[in-house]
Order: sequence, then C-alpha cells, then structure tokens
Amino acid sequence: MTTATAAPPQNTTKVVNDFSFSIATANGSGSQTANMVLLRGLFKMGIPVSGKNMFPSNIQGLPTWFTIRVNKDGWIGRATTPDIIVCMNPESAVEDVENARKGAVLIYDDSLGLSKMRPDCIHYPVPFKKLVVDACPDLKLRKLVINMLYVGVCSALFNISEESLVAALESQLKTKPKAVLANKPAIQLGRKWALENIKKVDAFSCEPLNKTSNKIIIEGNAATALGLMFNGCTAVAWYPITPSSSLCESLEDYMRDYRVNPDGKRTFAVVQAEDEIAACGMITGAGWAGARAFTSTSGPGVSLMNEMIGLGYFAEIPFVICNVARTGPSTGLPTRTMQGDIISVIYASHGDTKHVAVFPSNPKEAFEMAGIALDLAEQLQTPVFINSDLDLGMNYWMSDRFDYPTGPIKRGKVLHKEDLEKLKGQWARYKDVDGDGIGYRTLPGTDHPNAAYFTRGTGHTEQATYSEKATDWKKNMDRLTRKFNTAKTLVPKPVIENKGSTIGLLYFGTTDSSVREAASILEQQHGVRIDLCRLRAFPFSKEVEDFLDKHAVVYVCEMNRDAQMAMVIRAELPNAATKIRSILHYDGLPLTAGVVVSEFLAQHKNEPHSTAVAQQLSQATSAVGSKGRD
Amino acid sequence: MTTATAAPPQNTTKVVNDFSFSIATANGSGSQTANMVLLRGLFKMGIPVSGKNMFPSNIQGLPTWFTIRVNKDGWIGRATTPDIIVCMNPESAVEDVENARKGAVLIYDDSLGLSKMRPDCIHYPVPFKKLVVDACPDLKLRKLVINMLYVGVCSALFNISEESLVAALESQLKTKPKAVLANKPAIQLGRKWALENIKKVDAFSCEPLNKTSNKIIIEGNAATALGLMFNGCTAVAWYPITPSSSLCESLEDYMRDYRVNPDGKRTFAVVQAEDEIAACGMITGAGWAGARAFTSTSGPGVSLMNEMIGLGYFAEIPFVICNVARTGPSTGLPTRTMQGDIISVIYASHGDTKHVAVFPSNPKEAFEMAGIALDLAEQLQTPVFINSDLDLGMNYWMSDRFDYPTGPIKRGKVLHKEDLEKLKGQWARYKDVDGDGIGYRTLPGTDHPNAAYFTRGTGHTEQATYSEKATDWKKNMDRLTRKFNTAKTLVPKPVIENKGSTIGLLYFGTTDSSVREAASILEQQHGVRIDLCRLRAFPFSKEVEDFLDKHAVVYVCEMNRDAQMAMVIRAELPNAATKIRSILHYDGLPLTAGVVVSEFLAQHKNEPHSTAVAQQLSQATSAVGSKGRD
Amino acid sequence: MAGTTEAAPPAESKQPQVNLIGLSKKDYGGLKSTLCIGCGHDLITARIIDACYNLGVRPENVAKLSGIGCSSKTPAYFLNRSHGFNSVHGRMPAIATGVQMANKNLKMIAVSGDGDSANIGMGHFVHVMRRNLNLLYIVENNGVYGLTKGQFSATADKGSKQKSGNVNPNEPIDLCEMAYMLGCGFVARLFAGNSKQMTSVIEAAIAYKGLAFLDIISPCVTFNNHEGSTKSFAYAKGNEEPLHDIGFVPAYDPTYMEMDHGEEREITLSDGSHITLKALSKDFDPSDRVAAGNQIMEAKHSKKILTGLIYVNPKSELLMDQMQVIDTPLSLLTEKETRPAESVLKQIMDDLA
Amino acid sequence: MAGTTEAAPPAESKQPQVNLIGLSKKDYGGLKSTLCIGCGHDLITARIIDACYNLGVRPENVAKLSGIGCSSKTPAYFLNRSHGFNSVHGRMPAIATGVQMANKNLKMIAVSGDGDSANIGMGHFVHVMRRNLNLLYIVENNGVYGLTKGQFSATADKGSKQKSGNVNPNEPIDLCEMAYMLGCGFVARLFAGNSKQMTSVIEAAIAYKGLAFLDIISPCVTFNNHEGSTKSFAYAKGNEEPLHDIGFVPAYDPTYMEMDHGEEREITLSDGSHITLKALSKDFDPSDRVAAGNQIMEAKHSKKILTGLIYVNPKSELLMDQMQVIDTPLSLLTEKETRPAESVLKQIMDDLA
Ligand SMILES: Cc1ncc(C[n+]2csc(CCOP(=O)(O)OP(=O)(O)O)c2C)c(N)n1
Ligand SMILES: Cc1ncc(C[n+]2csc(CCOP(=O)(O)OP(=O)(O)O)c2C)c(N)n1
Ligand code: SF4
Ligand code: SF4
Ligand SMILES: [Mg+2]
Ligand SMILES: [Mg+2]
Repeated sequence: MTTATAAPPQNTTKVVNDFSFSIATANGSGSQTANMVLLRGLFKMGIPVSGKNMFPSNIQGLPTWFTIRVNKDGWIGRATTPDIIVCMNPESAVEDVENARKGAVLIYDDSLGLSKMRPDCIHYPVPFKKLVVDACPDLKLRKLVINMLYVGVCSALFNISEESLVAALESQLKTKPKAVLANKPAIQLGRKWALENIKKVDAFSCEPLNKTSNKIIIEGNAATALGLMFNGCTAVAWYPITPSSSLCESLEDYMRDYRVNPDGKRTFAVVQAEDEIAACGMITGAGWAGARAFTSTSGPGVSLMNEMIGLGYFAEIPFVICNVARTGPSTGLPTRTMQGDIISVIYASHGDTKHVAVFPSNPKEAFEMAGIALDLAEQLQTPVFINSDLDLGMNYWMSDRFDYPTGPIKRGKVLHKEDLEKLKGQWARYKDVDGDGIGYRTLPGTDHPNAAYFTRGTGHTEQATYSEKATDWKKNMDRLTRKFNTAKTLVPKPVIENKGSTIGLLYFGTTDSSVREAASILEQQHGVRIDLCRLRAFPFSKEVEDFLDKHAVVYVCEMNRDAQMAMVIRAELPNAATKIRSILHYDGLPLTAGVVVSEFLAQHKNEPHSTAVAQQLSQATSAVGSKGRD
Repeated sequence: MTTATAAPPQNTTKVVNDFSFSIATANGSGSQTANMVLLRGLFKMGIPVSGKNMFPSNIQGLPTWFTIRVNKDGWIGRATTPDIIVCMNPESAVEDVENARKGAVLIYDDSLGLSKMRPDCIHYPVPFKKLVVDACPDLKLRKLVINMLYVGVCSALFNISEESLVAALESQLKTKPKAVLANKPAIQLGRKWALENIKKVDAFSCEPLNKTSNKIIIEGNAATALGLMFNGCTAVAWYPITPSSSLCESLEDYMRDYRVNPDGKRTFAVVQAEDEIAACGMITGAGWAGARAFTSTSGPGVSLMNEMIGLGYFAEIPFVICNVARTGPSTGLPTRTMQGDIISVIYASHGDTKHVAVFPSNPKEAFEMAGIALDLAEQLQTPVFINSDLDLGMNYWMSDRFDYPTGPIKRGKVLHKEDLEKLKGQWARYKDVDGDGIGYRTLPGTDHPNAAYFTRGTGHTEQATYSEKATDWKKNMDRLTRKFNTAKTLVPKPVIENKGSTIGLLYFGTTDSSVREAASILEQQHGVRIDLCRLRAFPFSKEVEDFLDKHAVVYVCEMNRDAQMAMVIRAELPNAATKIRSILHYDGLPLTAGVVVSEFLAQHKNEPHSTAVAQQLSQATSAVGSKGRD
Repeated sequence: MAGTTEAAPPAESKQPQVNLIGLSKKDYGGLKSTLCIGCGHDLITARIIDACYNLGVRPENVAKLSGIGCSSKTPAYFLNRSHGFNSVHGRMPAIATGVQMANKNLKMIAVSGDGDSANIGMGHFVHVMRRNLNLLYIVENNGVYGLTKGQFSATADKGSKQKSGNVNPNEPIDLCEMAYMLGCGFVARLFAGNSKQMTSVIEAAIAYKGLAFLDIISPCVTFNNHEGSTKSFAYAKGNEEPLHDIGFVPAYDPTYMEMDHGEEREITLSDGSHITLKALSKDFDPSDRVAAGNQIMEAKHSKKILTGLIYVNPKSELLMDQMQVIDTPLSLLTEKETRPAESVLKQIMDDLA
Repeated sequence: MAGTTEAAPPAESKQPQVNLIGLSKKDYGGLKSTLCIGCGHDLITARIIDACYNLGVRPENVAKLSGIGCSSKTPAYFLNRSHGFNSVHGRMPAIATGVQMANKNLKMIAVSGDGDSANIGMGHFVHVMRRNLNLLYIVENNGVYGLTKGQFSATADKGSKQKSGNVNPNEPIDLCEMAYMLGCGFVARLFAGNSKQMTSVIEAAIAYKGLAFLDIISPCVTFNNHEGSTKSFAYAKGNEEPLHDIGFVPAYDPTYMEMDHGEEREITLSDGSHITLKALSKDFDPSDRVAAGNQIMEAKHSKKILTGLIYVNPKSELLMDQMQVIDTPLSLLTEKETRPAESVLKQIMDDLA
C-alpha cells in the first residue's frame, strides 16, 4: 500500500543503536504493555535502553508520551528530542508532529490526516485501525491490541529482533498466557505489514550488542522496596500519593511473597494510614518501639509530616522516609519530576533541625541505600530520608543486578535485659557515653524494672526527665550537633571522578547519566575537562568538602529553580560559597545532557576563571594526578 | 524585728536607677499583678524598665520568675544576673539563693530558713506570712495579697514612690475597685514594716527621671493585635498555642470593642479552628475571597501549616501569619523564647518556595509591621510572615507610643466590575502585565460574566487553566521569581547605625536592645566600634547587601543553634559568605548584652582581620563618614 | 460524555431556552471533563448544572470549592462563570469557612471525594458540620481513591479485598450518619444514577440557607475491578484476563436508575456489584429529627442504602449571622469602615501609659 | 494531692501489701503530679494505678502514650516502670498504631484530652476507632483546653459563653457516640469523681483485648471559671471579684460522687455547674449492640450523662492478628528472620533481566 510520502532529504549515513522514540498515546489506553515490550525487546538484544513515561495526572483519556532511548554507549539520560515519533493519539497528533525535529521519523495511523504536514520529516503512515481487525478477532480487545501493532512496525523498520520482542512479551505477561496469545499476532502482523509496505528511508537501525548481560530493567520504587525487604524493614505505614504509591504497594506485594513464615505468619506489618501525618506518626511509634520503620511519600506529604519529623529529630526516634519527589510547589505537577524538596527535607520542621538524607542515582543504589537508610536511622537514632524522584521511582531503568547484602543489619545502641542487668540498671537515655552524641535506648517491653524511660518532644535531661532549664536545653542541643557530626562519618561518601581539572561539577540523584554524558561531550567536543562529584548524602562528608576546596569553580547541577542544593552548600560550607555556579533545570522533565552542555558553556564563557582555568587545565593532568573514579 | 543578717561587705557607692529584680513565685499564685504594679510603678516614676516573665509550661504550682530591669539609659534587654532576688516560692528558694550573684540582695519569708546560706549576700528576711494576716482580713484572699507585700517592701528599700505604686495598682486593676481596696493596704503595710524594721545596707535605689513620658508598657502580642485592628484586618482564624494565643485573643477583644457598628454588626469575623491546618486553610479561603486575613501561631503550627503555605505561595493568595516563636525543635520549651524558625518560615513548604517575612523588634514595630504585612500580602498576592517571638509577644515592653496610621490601606491589584467592563472582560489572572511579576485578580462575587477564574495548586497557564506543559510551568515559576525580586523593593529596609567601622554586626528582632547595649559597651569599655544593621525583612533589600559589601567582617547575632539567619544570608548572598561570623544564643532565655560582648571579644581576638580592622578603625570615622542611624 | 453537554435540553427552536434570570444552560457549563468515560462523577456534574439552571442561580454569586481527587476536579466542569478553587487534599472545609468569612453573601458549592473527606479530611469534615455555612457540600463517594489508582477509602465496604489481597476489616464510615449526629441541618444520600431524585435534592440543597451535606454514591468504573472486591467487574475474569493490562481503562456506560419515592430496588452496577437502594417514602418527614435518626439506624441494620433527603432543619441560623458579621462582604469593606478613629488609638495609648 | 499518693491503702503492717505478681502499689506509681490542685485528671491517674495494681499488670509490658495537654502530661504520673511517650498534639492514635505494629504484645495505656482528641486529633480518633489495637484509650474530658488556658474544645457545652463573650453555638461532640458508631469494641463514659465505678471499668478496659475507649468527665477547676460559662465558679462573682487576677489559680477539692448501678443524680461540681449523671443499671447488657445504641440516643435526648460501660463486643479480633503478624514482636526479629535468602534475590533479578 503506502510508502513514505514526499521524501525529505533521505538519510544516508546509518545511525546504529543511538536514537530515541517517543510514543504518543492516550492515558488508560493500555499502551504501557506495548511500550514495555519494545523497551525490553531492545534490552534483550543487548542494547542499553531507558524508558521514560510522561503521563498526565489523570486516569483515562489525556495524552501520554513514552520515550525510549537506545544508546550503545550506555547513556540512559533523557534524550533531548525524539528521532522517531509514534503518534497513536488523535488528540495530540498534530502538536506532536508540529514539534518534531527536522528529519524525524513519523509513524501514525493513516486516517489521522497528517501526511500534508512537515514535509521535512520522514512519514510512515500505517493503517493501524484496519490492521487490528485482522490481528485481533475479539472486538473488545482491539483497543488494547492495536498498540502491539506499532511494536511490530518498529521491529521491521528499525531492525528490532522479532524473537527478542516475543520473548519480551512473554516475560512481560508471564502469568497471563492468554494475553500473550492475543498480542503476539499483532507484533507479527505489524512487522509483516511494514516489511511489505514501507520503504525505509530513515537512518535508524539496531544491531545486537552484549551490553545488557548483567543488567535488569526495573523502576526505582521497586528497587527501594526490595532493599527494604532484604534489610529487615518490619513496619510500614503509608498514604497514597503519586509518584510514591507504587513503592509501598510493591513493598507489600514483595513481602507477602517473601516475608511470610511457613505457618502463614508475617514478619512485617503494613498499614494504609488516614493521612501523611498519621503515616509518619505510625512509623514514629513503630521506630520508638523498635521496628525498622518506613514510609514513602512525595512533597505534599513531607510538608504535612513536618511537625512529626521534628519530634523524631528531637526525641531521637529512628525511622526512614522515602521522598519520591514530584514537581512542586503545592500540588504542582503530580506526574512530573523534580529535585525540588532539598531544603524542605534537609531542614524539615521548626527549630534547629538538620536531617540525614541519602540520594540514590539509580535502582541499584535505591536498593542499597534503602538498607543504608534503615541502618543509619537506628545507628543515629534519628529520621533518615531517602531522596528519590519520579524519574527514578516510576520510570524503567536499566540497572546492574543487585548484590545480596552480606553485612549485618545494624540496629544501633539498644540495651536489652541482659545489658541492663550488667549495668545494674544504671543508665541514662540521653547521656553521651561514647562521645559521638548518641545515647543508648531501651525498647518498650524490655523486662527489667529499670528499662523504662519517658520520651517527649519537650526539653529533657540526660535521664529523660522533663526540664525547662536553660543549661539542660543547651547541653542537649549541643549533643545533637555532635550526633550530626558523627553522621558525616557514617553516610555514603560521594562518587568522585577526578581528571585533574580545576573545574568541578557537583550533582546528585537521577541526573547522573545526563551529567556524565554532558561531561564526556564537553571533553570530546569542546575540549573542557571537568571533575565530577556525585553527592550521595547529607550531611556532607569530608570528601565533599575536599572536592569543593580543591576546585577553583564548582558547578552545581540540579533540577529546581532556586538552586537548593547550592544554597545548602553555601549555608553549610561557607568557604565554597563564591566558587559555586548553578546549572538548573526545572520544567518537570528529566534533565538532558544537552541542557548541561549548553548551560555550562554559556556560563563558562563569562567566567573570569575561564582563561585561567583553561591554562591550568593544559598542565593539570600530570600535576594533580588522575585518581580516576573512586 | 529583724534587720539584715551577718553583713556582707556593705556597698557604699550608691547605684541609682540601674539594677534588676528577680521575683520567684509559684505559677498560678497570683503574683502577676504584684509584679506588674512594681514594673508600672517604676515606669510611672519616669524610669525606663522592662519586665520579663520566665514561667513554666504548667498552670499552677511550678516555679516562675519575673525579672524587672531598671535602667536609666533605657537598655531594656535582659539583665544577666539579678541584683535583687525576691524569693516567695519555697520550692525554688534554695536554688534561687544558691544561684544568686555575690553581693545580691535577698528578700524572703523569714520562715524559709535561708538566713544561714550565702553570707556573701545581703539578706532581708521578712515575716510575709505574719504580715499578711494584718494586711488582709479575708482569709481566701491572703494567698493573693501576700504578693503585694513584697511590692511594699521593695518600695521602702529601693525608694520606689508609694504614690506611683498606688497609681500603678489603680491603673492595673482599673475595672476592679474592690481588688484595689484589698491590695492597697498590703503595699502600705509592707512598706511601713520595711521602713521600720530593715536596715538598708545595699546600694540600690531609685530616683525619679523623665524618660518615660512618651512611652507605654505593652506586650508585643497586644501591639500586633492593635496593628491588625487599625489596618483593616477582617478575617481571623486561629488555634491556641503558647506563646501566640494572647495575640488572637486580644485581637478579638479589641475588635469587639472598636470594630462593631452602632447596630451591633461586626466588621470582622474570628473563628477558633479545629487545628492549625484548618486555621491556615481558613485564612487561605478568606484571603482568596478578598478579606485581609490573619492567623497567629508558633513553631509547631508553622510546621503543620507547611502544605497550606505552599498552596498560598503557588496559587498566590494573600494572608498573614504571625509566628510568635518559642524554643524548638518539636514541642520544645513552650514558655521560653527563640529565633529558631527562620529557615522553617522563609523556605516553608516543599518545592521552590521563598516567603516574605518581617521581623519586628519592639511593640511599636509590631504595631506598624502588622499593617505593613497585611499590605504586602495583598500587594504581592502571597503569604507574608510576621516573625515575632515569646519575648516580644508575651513580655512587658516599654515602647514609644504608636502613631495613628495615615497612609491608605493597600489592597493590591484587584479588578472590580467596572475595571472588567473597561477591559471588555479581557484579562488573565497570571499575566505579568506590569513586569513586576504580579498579576491582577478578581474576587469571587464580582458581578461580571468574565470575572471568574479557576484557582489551583497545580500547574497553570496565564489564563489560570490547568497545564502540565513544561514551558508553562517554567514561565510561571520564573514570574514568581520576578515577584520575589519586586518584594525586595517593597519590604521594610534595615535600620543601619553607621559609625564608619569595617566591622559589622547584623541582627534582627528582639535582640535589639541587648545588641545595641553590647555595641555601646564594646565601644566604651573595649574601644571597638561596630556598625550595626538591624534586618527588618526577608527578602534582603539592597541596603542589606550594601552593608554586607561594605564591611570586612560581619557578625550575625541570633538566638538559635544553627545560625539560621547566617545560613540564609550565605545561601542568598554568596559574596558575603566568608565574611560572616556568628554570635549565637540558644538556651531559651532572651539574649543579654553580656553574651554579645563576650562572644564578640572571643572571636574578634582570633580574627585575622582583627588587627587590620583595628588599624582601619582609628582612621575610619572621618573617612567613611558617620551617617548615623537611618 | 462530559457533564456539560450530556443533559442539554433538546434544542427545539433556534433561540436557546433561558431560565428565570435569562441565562441559558450553556451559561452554567464548564470545561470538558477529563474523567474516565462512565465515571459517576460526571453524572453529578450534569445534575449540578441542571439544578443551578432550574433555580436561576446567578453564577457570579457562587464560589466552587474542592480538595484533591477525581471528584475534586469536577468544579472545573461546571459553572465557568463562578470563581473556583481546587485546593489541597482534605482541607476544603477549612477553605470554605474562610471564603464565607470574607464574603457571607456567596453561595458555595463544594465537591469532595470519600478519600478527601473521610480519610485525610475527616477532622475538617467533622468540624465543618458543626459550622452552619451557606454551603452545598457534596461527597462523590466511590469507596476508593480514584486519582491515585484504587486504594480503598474509609467508606469502602467491609470484606472488600484489596489488590494486595488484604481484606478490609472495617465497617465503612457512614458520612450521612456523622453529619446528622454532628448537627448538620440538611443531610441527604443520593445515587449518581438516579438523576430525577438527584436534581430535586440538589435544587433543595442549593436553595437551603445553611450547610447541606449530600453523600452521593458515585461508582468508580475503573478501580473497583480487581478480583475479590465486592465491586469487581463480572467479566474481568477467566478468559477476559488480557484486560488485566497495566494502565488499561475499559470504558463503561453509566448506570441509570430512576426510582420513585418509597421504592426499594436491588441494582447491579456497571461494575457488576449489587447494592440495595431504598428511596425514602413521600410521607417521610425529614424535619423530624428523631424519625430521621431512626431511619438511619434502621437502614444500617438492614444493610440498605437509604436515598433521598434524610434530615432537614428548616430553622438554622447561619454561622456568620450568629457571629453578627456585617451584611456587606468583609472583602469589600473600605479603609473607613475598618480603621477605628484616631481618638480610639489615643485612648488605648493613654490607658497603657 | 498527686495521684500517686492519694489512694494508697492504709499501711497496716510494715511490709507493703503486694498484688498477684508481688508488686506493691508503689511499683505502679509515677512522678509527682504538676497539675492544679483539685484537677480531675489526678483522680483518674490514681484509678489507673489502682486498676493496674489490682489486676497485677506487669508494668514492663505496658507502653504509656499521650498527646499534648494537661491530660497528656499524666502518663508521667503513673507506672514509672513502663515506657512512656508524650508525643505531639492530637497524633497519639497514630503513634499507638505504630507501637502496636512494632510490638503486638504490649498493652498500651493512652491518655488524651478533649482538645487533643476531639479537635486537632479528630481525624486520627475516628480512624483508630476502626483499628482494633490492644489499647486503653482515655479522654480526660473537661470541655476546655486546660494547658493553653481555657479556650473551649469541641466537647464544650452548647450555650457556654467564652471569655471573649462568644456563645458556643455548637452541640458538643459526643465521643462515646462516635466510638460506638465507628465500631469500637469497648465504650464507656465515666466521671472522675466516681472512683468505684472508674476503678472497675478501667480494670475491665485493661483486661479487654482490644481498643477500649473511655470518655471520663474530668472537670478543669481552673478554666471553667469565667462568667457566663455554664461551668462558672459560683463564688467567683460579685464581691469575690479580686479573684479575677491574671494568672491566679485558686485551689479546689475534687468532687467525689460514688454512685450505684442504675442511680441517677444531679450534682454540683466544684465549679458550681450542674450535671445529671445516670449510671447504667445492673441488668443492662452492654454486649447488646442495638440496646447500647438506644441508650446513647435516649440519654442524648434527655440531656443526661450516661455513665458506665455502654458497649462491649466480647469477640473482636485484634488488628495485628487480622493482619497475620507473627507472635514475636517485630521489634525483636533478627536478621535471619527478616532477610529472605540469597536465592530469592537471584530469582527476582532473573525475572527482571
Ligand atoms: C497531601 C496529599 N496526599 C496525597 C495526595 C494524593 N491524592 C490525590 S487524590 C487522592 C485520593 C482521592 O480520593 P477521593 O477523594 O476518594 O477522590 P476520587 O478520586 O475517588 O474521586 C490522593 C490520596 C495528595 N494530592 N495530597
Ligand atoms: C500543634 C500544636 N498546636 C497547639 C498546641 C498548644 N496546645 C497545647 S495543649 C493544647 C490543648 C489541650 O487541651 P486538651 O487536650 O483538652 O487537654 P487539657 O489540657 O484540657 O487536659 C493546645 C492547643 C500544641 N502543643 N501543638
Ligand atoms: S478513576 Fe474512577 S473516579 Fe477517577 S475518573 Fe476514572 S472512574 Fe471516575
Ligand atoms: S488547667 Fe485545668 S486541666 Fe489543667 S491541670 Fe489545671 S485544672 Fe487540670
Ligand atoms: Mg473516591
Ligand atoms: Mg481538655
């Protein structure tokens, strides 16, 4: 039937394993499975991929975009503009096409009437509506199955192995053999039709690689859930909020599978609370009484938990909150991403408070840091935050496989009956016996007449009795400062990539791949070498301070308007204040390498250090010595 | 009867109008009236005074201390250690005496058995329990009236005019003539007894002055309430919390007296909400619908309001929150003071948020800033904070009389029916027509078919329609930054005292008198001249930046552990970061000049700038020019 | 199937029909709904439009309020000419109280969800029921959190099984019983499929000067569909398994069920579940407080869902009147009206000297 | 008059009397109370001590919980040998839920105030009533916010006049009615002055395996004393005016009022107000749910305060058992018990590859 319309300048140089898709559908139309099959099919070919879903805060009918980036070098940050656009949604089709980059490939239903638009693009109209009639005898299922047709079309056009796709379909719908049966023909038919009817004029194609053999594909929320399950998390309370809900939901699912004794008894308790204040209150109660306690939420929930977090800090209760951040302020964009709650989390609650926080960059770290956070909370007897975001939490990430935790679970300083007997009941809850600012606690239920102490959010003595005395107050607050300093030595250290440059770039969390991609572009295409420091925790450990000390200029890259992490650095480490520049991105979408490159270059040009830096740079490598990534 | 016991080295040099009392009683024992009579009696003699109440978070029975500072130079900050201690509370008497400074005057009931203690102090035991039998025939009233006896004793000992005390009693109990009748004899009897029985060996005495003629005595909370009443505040919602409750309580009292029409109809509405979230929600609704809306609270309330504050910021709703800060974190010390919610207030809520805040230093400013805050909220269409604290809010301050507001009440950019008619209904809620980041709004109920718009905490366009578009989000956030910059030009400027020094001292709020007293001590006794900058608002106006620019070292003095204001300055004004030093005080009690002096000297000594500064100092005065206090 | 168009009267002539105050139905419309096809909430939206049109409500005099949720989105879909405020989750009652303080002359129409009102907002719900605002308060009750994808709310049926397999051990909270108990002056329960009853009760509720609470059963066609739920889709089982796709939302027709006074009928919802509705009889006197209480108790014991106007207190004083607030909206008071004279300040200062 | 000493049994011999588990009354004591002399709360404290002593409760196995307020301070005044947690205002029910999750074997004794539970904590109160924790939940109900100096709470009587002159226009919230309605399995109302009834019901409540809710009328002797309050002090008027001093708290003796089953008596509280107490009769069967409901309704209509055990559900399953939580407290589980095998992780990883 149709072939490509009015040819744009045909691409002659082949682009292999380095391009991106955007698949536009309507929310609730069931395209998610098709997109996952495409993503996983590519992954099964050994090609690095990432899948990011830009969905609306709605259940059915509004436009949604799934982007897949295929990148042989393993850069899995968001691609700036898609090379291939699959338009399945009549509502957004015109705009999607209008916004396409010059030369992009457009795949759409031929009834959408898009062929007259954008002669500078490559058009592949497909009669999806007609084809689905053949592909799916069951009328009710057609709306669903139609999505699998574009998977088949893409298979043909971009040389995505049919076998991989079918394998992906099967693993995707593992427990639903009938669904596999319904969908498989659609892939095959789409592929067949495209092979027979489309004349390929674009440059994009795939070839098998072997870069995914030790990898998995997983959402960050599921990774965090696994980390919690494997690290002794016992009490979970939560209140639904996008994009965090799937964390506690999958945590409960996993635990129901793997944390139940043969007699059906569970080694965990999960409660859906009436609101976030209650959720935080529950883990406060649970942490106090000795559980490894956890909740997840997003910005509005953190705001609501503020008072309770302050109680946790001051009464020294261990619990972990994972903030899967979305775009704020206020209700903001519930289905978009941001690193916008840095200040809100780190300094949560009134009075003098500073909280320990970790910043995972990828699913593997999300897995590991879940355990680290639970440990830190109990070691430090304080609330600990995991700062994730929608991009990590809800998108599909290619990740290294997770290692089984070998170290012991760290329960911190708890005195049990036997300890109390040895101490002859002599102990004081808030006494800094070890000089690290951390006292010893007992758990309710400990069977010793001197086990009990009284916990409160009001002023207290070392013996945990009520006190309004000025000296008691100050002494206690100073001990909490000491504890904070102890935290600096316990939190995960930054990941530093040292190339001997005088320019540093500091970042954290989900911008990892885009920032490193940008650094490689800057080095290869612009001749600027940059040292990288990926923050992994607050408070800042000595290594972070050193990094700031050793560089003349440090760009801080983050996804918020106010440069919140840069503000925190200036607040906490004054000496670094004047050398900090900011690279900011805050439109709700994940960061791209392109933004980092252009923002960096724009500022670097005007930098008084710029020339000096360039000079230093040329001599630097040997002088400073390249430590590599440590 | 008794005279002073075992004489300590008698003071020969007379100390006139420059000393302090501490009166120790039990909470709920009714000593407040007596203390106020003493305070006001001194005030009526024309002598500058201040009264600070250190009371427990309890209703009856626990120790409470009322301190009165008498100071001819007008320094009304807290005195470091009291010169005269009146011990009426058996519970705390021994400790009170133990903690007395050497040479202090001790007045106590002779049955307390304190006479053997502290021979280095001046003892004036008084048979209060016996005297009260004569002073008060009514048995039930004796527990109360006994307090008035020490007023009489002090009158005799320290030459406090009996007339002034009686006048004070009468104005204190204006509406209760019978109470005046019951108490007056006690003053007289106490005075008579002391004149006849105590041999005065201490140095302290009072002499009439004329330094209070244009002054009043008032608590800051009442001052703020008056400012609200005189500046068109119409809607008030609140939830009780110490030390803010008396603000809304006195506001309602005042309004019931002065904001009721002849027909009994009120020009205000006050609702006691079910909690702080609701209180903040109510003023959000009221501000949205066009009222001048207000709530007061303290730290825990601010924490709870976090989510709602973010809605106010992002949906651009005008309302005012007065945070009467107490000692935190958590429930902390509800009856002690602190400047500990700086970060909590300024960056309240998740996402990118920065809030406008004013910092009154004394009752007169509390009065004026209440109006300024209401105006700023409506001009900027945003929540505005008044940052007060327990010391200002609940203690008795000598203050200049308040000036009747003459300027017009500023209602900001509101389009009424007529405006819409002129515009032919063409307007967009969030359009930056004037380039100041502030759009025009309409009020619900405006009788024009195009008046309505839809308000939300989610992403929106200029036309106030829902949007998840990246460009819409960013554009809106950037406009909010513009608005923030506009705020810099509208907020109260700092008060700067320029003596041409290269050393600056920046501070704010209730530390005013102590800081200025310290500066005068440093200049007169230590030869160090310091320029002062009293911050009065966030965001920082240009004058604050200039002050930081122009000084080599700037000490930031504040009452919290973490140097929160210094952190904010470093975060917001990076260039100043390295020149900032902190003088901190955080034990729950108001700052004293002594702390500032010793902290300054300790740091100044180690300061590399110190010598350079000293040198500059000697030449500076003429060179830089003394602008005086502006 | 957006609320704005669905119920438009047949256009007989070219001139649009108008109501008492000369407005057409279109003048009461809103934006196109973005809810799922078949969602009960859209039916309620349409009835709100009808009722306002029928009564000749001046839209400029209405404020629309909501919290967060699918239900809370609906104020955008009716009365475009009224100011609207889609606030934060669970706090709408507080916002409404404030709006009324600022402008006592506004009629407020508020829409909330069961999650919004019975879970996170329970405290505010309870307290606003004790404040007699001029407010129509609708809970669009589907027993789930629609917008966050189907977790159970506090009004979910006992015995329902969650996706995770947990059985809901709790009795559902009955918001009508609560409202009645707390002294609310107008309490009704309705079913989104019964448009005649809905329209008439919504009209009465808008006309009522006081807080009128409506608990409207409004099925979520998308999220009561997992096995074991008492509201599971009958055909989403066995060989229909492919429908269990992540993120696929099948479309359903809304269930209509017009009932007469006194009628009792068991119906099958679009989602396959059964409920028994019982419309209050014509001679039931909702102004009899004790009788109303008995009806609520009885229905509860017999597990029936009583629909209709359960209780009305015809003589209730509005909060703003109780508080003696001036008739001019506070929002419109001028400086002159709100700043006491200079002499007042002088007097106060003298007293403090 | 601190609760710890007031009710100590007369020391007949030198050896202190001991209970079932060999502990003396002193072992159940706490710190000295810092409440006002005559405060009803102290009487309740004393009865909690009695009940625990009488039952032979092991203090180490109890967790004491509270929110913020005068009432919430009291856990410091009993059971020194139990862990205590004085948390934040209104959130105790959430904390209690968490404690129970961590350790299902603990008996929890929680004390709250009417402001703490019926105002700021209303949402949590409602929801915890639906969760069957092993919790004795006491509200020490005085109709005011004691600790913040006398503002009215949501249980304040209708018609009371606030200091500011505002008349309280709202019906008081009846927490027992709510608890009953929400499915709480043990509901009682008591009066702090009636120690016999209090001790026996508190004993029953502690012995009850489930959530037992007690609403105990506990007069605030200090803050129901302004004119116009329905609980104003009779003698704080006219020529007693000097007592109106800022911050003066007169001392009162607590009111004692022992009553028999079925007895009805009007009493004058220490603050001069009148209330009618009606003790449930001996043959009333609190396990009859419908009868209990009727009693509540009747008492409400006749404006009497019903005291005694109103409702008990003898067969209620604890939430942690419903949730199939293992018998060992979760807090004590070891790494071995809470870390699935390496093979599990391998399997999961393989599935994701
Ligand atoms: C503070 C806060 N917590 C959680 C959420 C996430 N959230 C959005 S809507 C919703 C529940 C809505 O349920 P319901 O009120 O029943 O409305 P429905 O969608 O069922 O109509 C939740 C939990 C939020 N927006 N804000
Ligand atoms: C979040 C928060 N808001 C307000 C307060 C102030 N506050 C302390 S106790 C209390 C009310 C206590 O009343 P109630 O629970 O009835 O206890 P009572 O003192 O009457 O026994 C309030 C409002 C607080 N501590 N925390
Ligand atoms: S998810 Fe349910 S409540 Fe939400 S729009 Fe869809 S059907 Fe309606
Ligand atoms: S204020 Fe009232 S509730 Fe508080 S201790 Fe005193 S009498 Fe008891
Ligand atoms: Mg719902
Ligand atoms: Mg109370």
